[in-house]
Amino acid sequence: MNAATLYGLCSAVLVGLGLYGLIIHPEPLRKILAFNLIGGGVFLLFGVVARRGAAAGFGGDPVPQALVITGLVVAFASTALALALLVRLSSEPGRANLPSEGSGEEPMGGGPL
Amino acid sequence: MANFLLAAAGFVMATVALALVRILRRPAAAERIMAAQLLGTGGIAALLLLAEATGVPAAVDVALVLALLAAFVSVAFVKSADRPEADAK
Amino acid sequence: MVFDAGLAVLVLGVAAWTIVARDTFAAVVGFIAYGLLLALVWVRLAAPDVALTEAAIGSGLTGVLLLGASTRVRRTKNLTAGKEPAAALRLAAIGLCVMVSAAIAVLVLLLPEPAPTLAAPVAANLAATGLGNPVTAVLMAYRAIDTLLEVVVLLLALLGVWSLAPDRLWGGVPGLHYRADPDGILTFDAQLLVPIGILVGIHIFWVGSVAPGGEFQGATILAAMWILTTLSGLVDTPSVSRRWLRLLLIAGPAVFVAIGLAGFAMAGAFLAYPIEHAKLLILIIEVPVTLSIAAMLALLVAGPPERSLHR
Amino acid sequence: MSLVRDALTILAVCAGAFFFLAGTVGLLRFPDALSRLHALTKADNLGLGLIVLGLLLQTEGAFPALRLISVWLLGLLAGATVTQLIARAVHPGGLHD
Repeated sequence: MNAATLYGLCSAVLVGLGLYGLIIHPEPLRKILAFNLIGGGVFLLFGVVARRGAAAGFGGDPVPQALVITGLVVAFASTALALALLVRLSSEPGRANLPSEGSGEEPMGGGPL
Repeated sequence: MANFLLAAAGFVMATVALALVRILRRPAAAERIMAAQLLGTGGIAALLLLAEATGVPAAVDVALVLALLAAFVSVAFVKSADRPEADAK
Repeated sequence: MVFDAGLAVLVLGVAAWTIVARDTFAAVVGFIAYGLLLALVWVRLAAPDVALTEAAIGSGLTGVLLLGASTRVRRTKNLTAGKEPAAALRLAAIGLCVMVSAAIAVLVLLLPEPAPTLAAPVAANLAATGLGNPVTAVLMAYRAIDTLLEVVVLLLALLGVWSLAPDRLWGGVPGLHYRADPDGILTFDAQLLVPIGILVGIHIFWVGSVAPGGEFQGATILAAMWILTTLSGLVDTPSVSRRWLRLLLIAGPAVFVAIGLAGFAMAGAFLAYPIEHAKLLILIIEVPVTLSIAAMLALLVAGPPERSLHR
Repeated sequence: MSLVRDALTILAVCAGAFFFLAGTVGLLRFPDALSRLHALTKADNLGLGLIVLGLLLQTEGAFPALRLISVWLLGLLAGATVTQLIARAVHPGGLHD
């Protein structure tokens, strides 16, 4: 077994761990963390594929590596959006009822506009 | 030489990991950031050793970025623990 | 090999900690450590470009984002008050996850030999781009459309974050205002670190054409330095309705699309570069794109507007 | 000449690794947060510094050497900031967490 296979197995366990956290944790922030953990595992799998494709004097196949760089940035953007939603949601006190007057404060996640 | 440097990198990471295991269990947030700082320094040292051992000079750049962001993350930590109230005038 | 095994165990240990930790803040610290260790793994997998991105975005910026969010969600009392899952659900989840892990592990062990690779075609066409770093060549030439769409995704995410502002703060100033303490360590830190950081960011961006590095990594460092100046209270975040800010955000994608369209005239396809000017055109795209990405990343961390425009 | 240089590198890196070990032992054994902080800074300042010193002996050219030294200086700055901030956080009258 070489190092690439070792990290491949590591990424398999990471995806499993992250998936478990995603299912089990009731808190949204922990779900976001777990989701990022899965992301790390998937990116690592790409890294393993890239490493195995080492050829032409490169240490790894540059195409999956470039994909991972793109993926990391997009993962950051979606995490930022998810966290902003979460913070906004948690700053709304008691969302069980609709606002009494139409003073601009729309209910979060309300019905169709 | 390469094997020695790789072994040194492994040793540094092992000692740091040992500290991490004990510290992460302690309750205070400050201690946790201490552990993260120790891991950061250990990671920087390991990266520098790896760069020389495996002949990947770019790993020094990774260490440079880590060192730069270590200070940044710690500042953000203290700021998040001590957030001033919003002055929404 | 022993080093790799130890590193893999460490990564798994930190990941498990992130899942099982009781305290959310502890889990966030665990996640930052996870990103840091993954950067080491990327170096071991001969992907220093990815290692740089992971260290900068995966560990650094995401860490700051999570730290801020974790304290704010905790402070406003937990909104879920969700119940702990039942034992049966827990067991079923463990079973499912073990199966998923096992399936991926089997796939890893059954990967085709010899591994398919695109390294040879990249190497064969590298000279045509005038670049020395194959990963940058893939990002900027062969798969430039992906990179363009990625910048658009960042912009859309930023619009999404901004649109979370309450109506009365629409177009206001994101984040909180931090007061500068002229004798404090933070002011000292920012004054010393920011110039060095900007230099390092430009260095990482510039070497990207020939060595590991590039626009995303450089932009992240620039973004981190911008956030540092606002955290230390030296500079306040601009309001999101400022015209120069919007121009800065749109400059990168606009130049990218413009040169892409010019590709029809110059080389007969969208985002095609004529060979003799390939490197120059890539550079003309990269500089504004880097600045735009830096601004987008910093504003994504700053969050939706929280202060009104009229102070 | 290169033998002497290699020997010096090994010596410096070993000393650096020793300080990382010392930092860990201190972090585990010392009774209160402030003295643990004191142990941590040893690993930061000396351990990393000695390893950089050892690696400097192996590098040629001004630019790689400058890069190594700047990594160390940035590490020092990060360590100094964290130490200050944490000391204030654990000190009564400072931040509580």
